Amino acid sequence: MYNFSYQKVSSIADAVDAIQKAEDGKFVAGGQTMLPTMKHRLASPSDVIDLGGIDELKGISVDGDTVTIGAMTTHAEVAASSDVQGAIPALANLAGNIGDPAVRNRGTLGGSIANNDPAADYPAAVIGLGATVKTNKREISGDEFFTGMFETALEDDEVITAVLFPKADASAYMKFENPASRYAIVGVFVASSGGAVKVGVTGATACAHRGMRLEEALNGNFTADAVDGVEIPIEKMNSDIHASAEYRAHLVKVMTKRAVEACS
Amino acid sequence: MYSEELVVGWACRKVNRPVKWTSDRTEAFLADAHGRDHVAHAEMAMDKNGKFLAMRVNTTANLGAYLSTFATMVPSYLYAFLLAGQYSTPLIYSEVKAVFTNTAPVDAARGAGRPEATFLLERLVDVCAEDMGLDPAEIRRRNFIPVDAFPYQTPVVQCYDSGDYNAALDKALALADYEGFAGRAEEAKSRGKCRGIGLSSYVEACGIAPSAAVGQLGAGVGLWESAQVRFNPTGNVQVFTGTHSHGQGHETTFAQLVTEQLGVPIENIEVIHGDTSKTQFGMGTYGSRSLAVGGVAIAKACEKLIEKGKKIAAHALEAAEGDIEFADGNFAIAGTDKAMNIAEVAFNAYVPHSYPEGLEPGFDENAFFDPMNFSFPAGTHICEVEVDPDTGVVEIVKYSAVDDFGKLINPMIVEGQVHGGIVHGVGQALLEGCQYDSDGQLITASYMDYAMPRADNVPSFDVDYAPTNPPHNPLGVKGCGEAGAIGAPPAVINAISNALGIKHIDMPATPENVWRAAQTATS
Amino acid sequence: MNVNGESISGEVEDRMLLVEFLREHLRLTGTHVGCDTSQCGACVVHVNGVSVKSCTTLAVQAEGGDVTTIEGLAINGELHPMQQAFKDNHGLQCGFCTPGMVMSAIDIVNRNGSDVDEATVRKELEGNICRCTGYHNIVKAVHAGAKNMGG
Amino acid sequence: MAENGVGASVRRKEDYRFLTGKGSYTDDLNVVGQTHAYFVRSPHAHATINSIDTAAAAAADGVVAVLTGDDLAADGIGPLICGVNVTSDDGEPHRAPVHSALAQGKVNYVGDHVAVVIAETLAEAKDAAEKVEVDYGILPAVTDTATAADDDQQQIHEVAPNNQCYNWPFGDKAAVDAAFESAHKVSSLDLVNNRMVTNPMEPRAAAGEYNSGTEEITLHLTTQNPHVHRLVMSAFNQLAPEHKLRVVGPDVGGGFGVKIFRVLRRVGCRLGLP
Repeated sequence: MYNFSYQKVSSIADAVDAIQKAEDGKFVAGGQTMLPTMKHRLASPSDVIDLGGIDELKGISVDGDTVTIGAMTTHAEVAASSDVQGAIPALANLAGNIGDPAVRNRGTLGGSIANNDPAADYPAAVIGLGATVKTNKREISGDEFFTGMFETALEDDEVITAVLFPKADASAYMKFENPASRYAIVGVFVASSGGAVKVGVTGATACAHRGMRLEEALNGNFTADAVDGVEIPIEKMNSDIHASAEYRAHLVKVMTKRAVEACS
Repeated sequence: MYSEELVVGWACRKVNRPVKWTSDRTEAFLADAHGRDHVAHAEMAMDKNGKFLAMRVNTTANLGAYLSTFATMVPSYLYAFLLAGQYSTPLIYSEVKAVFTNTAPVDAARGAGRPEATFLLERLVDVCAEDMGLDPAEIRRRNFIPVDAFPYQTPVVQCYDSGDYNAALDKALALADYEGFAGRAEEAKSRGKCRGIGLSSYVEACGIAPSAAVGQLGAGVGLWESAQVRFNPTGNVQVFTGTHSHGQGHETTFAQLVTEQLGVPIENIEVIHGDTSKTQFGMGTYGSRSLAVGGVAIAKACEKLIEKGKKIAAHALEAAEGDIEFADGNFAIAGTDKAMNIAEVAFNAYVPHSYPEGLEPGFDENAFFDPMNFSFPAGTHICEVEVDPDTGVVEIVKYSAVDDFGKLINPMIVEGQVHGGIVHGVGQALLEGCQYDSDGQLITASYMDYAMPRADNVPSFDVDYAPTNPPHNPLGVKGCGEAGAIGAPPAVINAISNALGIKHIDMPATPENVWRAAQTATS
Repeated sequence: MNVNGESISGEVEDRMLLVEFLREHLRLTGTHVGCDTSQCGACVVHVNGVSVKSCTTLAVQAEGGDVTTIEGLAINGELHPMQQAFKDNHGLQCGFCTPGMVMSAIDIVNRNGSDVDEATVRKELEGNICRCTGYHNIVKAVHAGAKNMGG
Repeated sequence: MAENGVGASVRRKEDYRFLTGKGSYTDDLNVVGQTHAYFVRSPHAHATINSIDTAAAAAADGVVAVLTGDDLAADGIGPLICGVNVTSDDGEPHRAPVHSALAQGKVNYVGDHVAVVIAETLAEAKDAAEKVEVDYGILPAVTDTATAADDDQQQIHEVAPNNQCYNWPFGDKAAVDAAFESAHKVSSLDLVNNRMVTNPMEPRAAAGEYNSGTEEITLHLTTQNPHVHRLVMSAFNQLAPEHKLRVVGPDVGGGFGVKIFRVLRRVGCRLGLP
C-alpha cells in the first residue's frame, strides 16, 4: 500500500469538506474491496476518508412499503435484520451470501453500490427492486445509478446516505458464484409487484443492468417456461477465464428461471 | 531450492543485518514451483477378455523456465515407473519429452509424478471398460496383479512387495454401496440431475527411497534416514529425527513409537526436528517417507538403547546380561521380581560411579535406516457425483476410500492425511488450474482467480483400510500422505464421465466445461 | 484499542493494517497472513465481538475497538471449548490456518447457535482456506465445539 | 499395546501451541535490527535485460541495499542446481540452463528475480523497488506445453535446442508395438494433466542473521529438509561452509513438495532396478 492520510469523520458535512480539501481523496466505507485494491498498489488515494463514524448513515427502517437501509449498514446487519427478512426476504438472502461472514461484518451496502463492481450482488437488487439511491444531494433511481464498469452517477463529493427499497409481492435472487472469488459470475434478481416484473442482472455484463427482454417475457406470464424463448445477446456478455460470453448468456436464463421458480 | 532463500542467506552477511523475506500470495503464485502440466496420449492393447496386453504412452511435460531441483525426475522416474499401476500389463513403453517454456519452474507437488501416472492409467482403464462393454470394477479385477504374485516385478522397474488389490476394491465397493448406485442414479434423474460413479485403483511408490535403487538411477547421495534417541538423567527422552514435520504430526506419531518400544510415558518424550544445529544429518520429509524410513531409524535407535540398558541393568542388579529381560519399560532379572525401570537405568548410566571397564556411561543412541525397497501403498477410491446439466455444477455426494498403508501407528492422523490428500486431488479435478496467457502473464495469480477447494466444495468422507504387510519394512508401515492426491483425480473425472456418458473431460472440470460436455452428450 | 482484555495504545502509519499492528507491534503472531485478497481467512480476529479479516482492516479503523485474537481465547492455560474441540477432533495439521479457522468457528456458533447444521458450517467456512485437513475434521470440530460452547 | 502406543489415536502433542497462537513460523521472527527484503521481479515472460539502474532505489527512504545478479556473481555465489540426471534419447544428459538466483542478462518468466531491495521496513522496500529501473528487450514468449518444442517456437535457452530438456524413451518399443499389432482391441485417450500451484497456506519465507563474531549464518526457512538445504547452499552455492551455516525449519505451514530440497547428483543414468 502507498501511504495516505487517514481521516475519520463523524458527519456528512465533515466528509464532504474533507474530500473537497483532499488532493485525490477517496471515501472508504467497509473497505473490503478498496483495501485489497490499495494493497496491490492499484489505487493510491492521497486521503482516505472513513465514513464509519457517521451514525446517521447506519440503520434499517421500514415505512409502509419501503425498506430504507442506511449506506453504512453492513451486509451482516441486513442479512440478520428481521425487518428486511420480513419485508423483502430475497434482499436479506442476497446480503447473507455476499463474500464470507468476516467480509459481511465490514462490507456495506453503500460501499458496494458506490464501487459498482460488475460482479457485485447488491446492484442486481437495486435494479431489480427499482430502488432509489439517496445521497446528500439528491435521489437517483436505481436504473440511472449504475453507469458503467466501476462507474456510477455519483459526483466526487457526493455521499450515498441510504437506499430505499420498495417491497415486492414476490422476489428472489439467484447467484451463480465464481468458484474462486465467490463473486457473481451471473446473478439475477427477479421481483414481481402488482403484476409488473423487474429483473436486475449482475455479473453478466460490464455493469449491472435491467433484463428488459426477460421482463417483457415475464410480464403477463410469470413462469420459468416464459424465459425459454428469450434471446440473450451474447455480444454484450463478459468473457473471461471463468466463463465465456455464451455460458454467461445461458446462465442468465437459468438463474432467471430459478429465481422465478423461487418466487412462487 | 529457491532464489529468495539463497539471496537472503547471502544478503544478511553482505549488509551485516538480519534480513527477512516473506512471500505474499501473488509472489507465491508467480514463483513457487508449480506442479503437473502434462499433455499425453495413451493406448492400451487388450485381448478379447479385456486383459491388458500392452500399453503405450507418449507424454510432453512442461518444466517451466528453469530446472527446479527435482524437475527432471518428476515426469520421468516418478511417472513412467508407476505406469503399471495395479495391473499385470506385461509390456509398457513410454516416451517423455520434457520442454522449457516461459512459465514458473515445475517441480514436485503432493504425489509428484505419481498422480500424473495414475490419472492417465485410471482414466484409460475406464475407457477400456467402455470399449469392451465391461463394468469398470470388472475390468480392474480381470487385470489386477493377483495376491499370490507378490513380490511382483513390473515391466517398469518397480518390484511391488505386497498388496491385495481385490480386498481393497471389494471393501470400497461395499463402502460406496456400488450395488445400489443404479437406484440412486434413477432417483437423481427424476430431479433432473445426472449421477455418476467413478473408481480409481491406484498404487504409489513412496517411502523414498532405497539408496541402492536411487544410486542406480544416478543419485549422488543416499536416501536413508537418521534418528537419535537421548535419555536425559531424569528419565525423559529427546528424540532427534532427520525428517521434518510440517503438519504430519511427527511429534506425536514418533513419540508413540518410542513409548511403545521403551515404555516411557508419552508426555516425557519430546521429538525434535528441523534445526541443523540440533539434529544429526537427515534427508527430510517428502514422498511419504517420514514414518516408513525415519520411523524405522527411531525404532532401531530404541533397540540399541534396550541392548545398552540390559548391560547397565545387569551391572546394577548384579546379574548376568543374558538374564535381563526388557518389557513394558522395565529391565528385570528373568524369573525374579528384581527389576529397574528404564528411567532408573538412564540415571544410572549418567552416574557411573562403579562401572566396570568396558561399560560405557551414557544413555543415548543413534541409528540410520536405509530401506531395501520403496513402499507401495495402494487402494481403491470411489467417487459419486451429481451433475446439474443446466449449469454444469458438479457436486460430490459421496466419496469412499479404502487404502492399504500397512500398519497404522496413529489412525486419527492417518485418516487426516487421507482427507487432506483427497481434497487436494478434488481441487485438481474440479477447481484448480494455472493459466498463462500467450504473452506469458499468469492470469490465475491470486485466490480471486485460482479456485482453491473450500469447505463447501466437498463432503465428509468414508475412509477404511485393507492393510497388507510390507515384508521389508520393520515397522510394517507404508506411508499415507500422498495417497488421496493420487487416488482422487481419476475417481472424480471417471464419475463425471460416467454421469454424462462421455469418454473424457479434462481437468479442471469447471462448470462451464462440464456444461459444454453435457450439451454434447445430450445432442 | 483493547486487545485481549488489555488496553493498548500506539502510534502507527495510517497505512498499517490491523494484522500488521497485531503481529509487529504487539508481537501477537498467532494471527497469520495467508493471502492478499481477503480470501484465505488466516488473519481472522474478532473486533467488537464479530469476525473480521485483519488484513483488510486498517489498524486506525479499529481504534477504540475491542479486539480478540487467538492468543486471547484460552484462560489461565485452559483451552476455549472450540480450541479443545479442534484438538480432540484433529481439526488441524500444519496449524497455519488454524487461528483464523478457530476464530471463524466461534463466530459461526455465536451467530447460529450450538445445533448449527453441517451445510451451514461448510458454507460459513467459505472465507477460511485450509490445505491440509480436507475440512472433514474441521467441520467435526466445529460441531463438537458448538456443543461444548452451548453449555 | 502400550497406552498411547502404536495403534492409538493419540491427540497431537503439537496442537496446544498451534491452537493458542504460539506456533513459531518463519515470518513470526522479529529480531532487533531486522531489515526486510523485497524482490524486483520481471513483469515480462521473456526478455533480455539491457540495463538495471538502482541509483534512485538505493537513495530512497530506509533503503539499506539494492543488490543484483552482478553483486551475486561478484561474491561467487553459485547458481541454483537441478539434482537429477535423465539421459535423452540421443545419449546426452538432459539440457540444463544456468539458473542464477538473481537474473543475469535475461529473464525467462513473469516473476523471475531481477534484484532485491533491503530496507528498514517492508513498505519502504516495496516503495524503493518501484524505483529500480530495468530496461528490458521483450522477446516472444513460449507458454503452451504441447507446442513448446515445435520448430517455429522462440528459443528460450541456447543450451536447449527446440526448447527440449530431454526426450526419454523407456521400455521395449518393438515388443509393445508387436503386441498392439495383434491385439483384439486397442483403446486410446488424449489427456491433459493440468498445472497446479501447490499452495501451502503458509507462504514461503526466509530470515537470515549473520554473526560476524562467529562468522556463522543462521537461516530460518520454510523448508521440508533443513539439512539438505544447508548441504546444497554450502556445497553448490558456496554460501558458507556447512559448519558455519545453520538452517532452521521452524514450524512450517504445509509443504506438499513445494518446500522440498532434494539432491540427487547426476552420475549418469543406468536403469534396471531390483
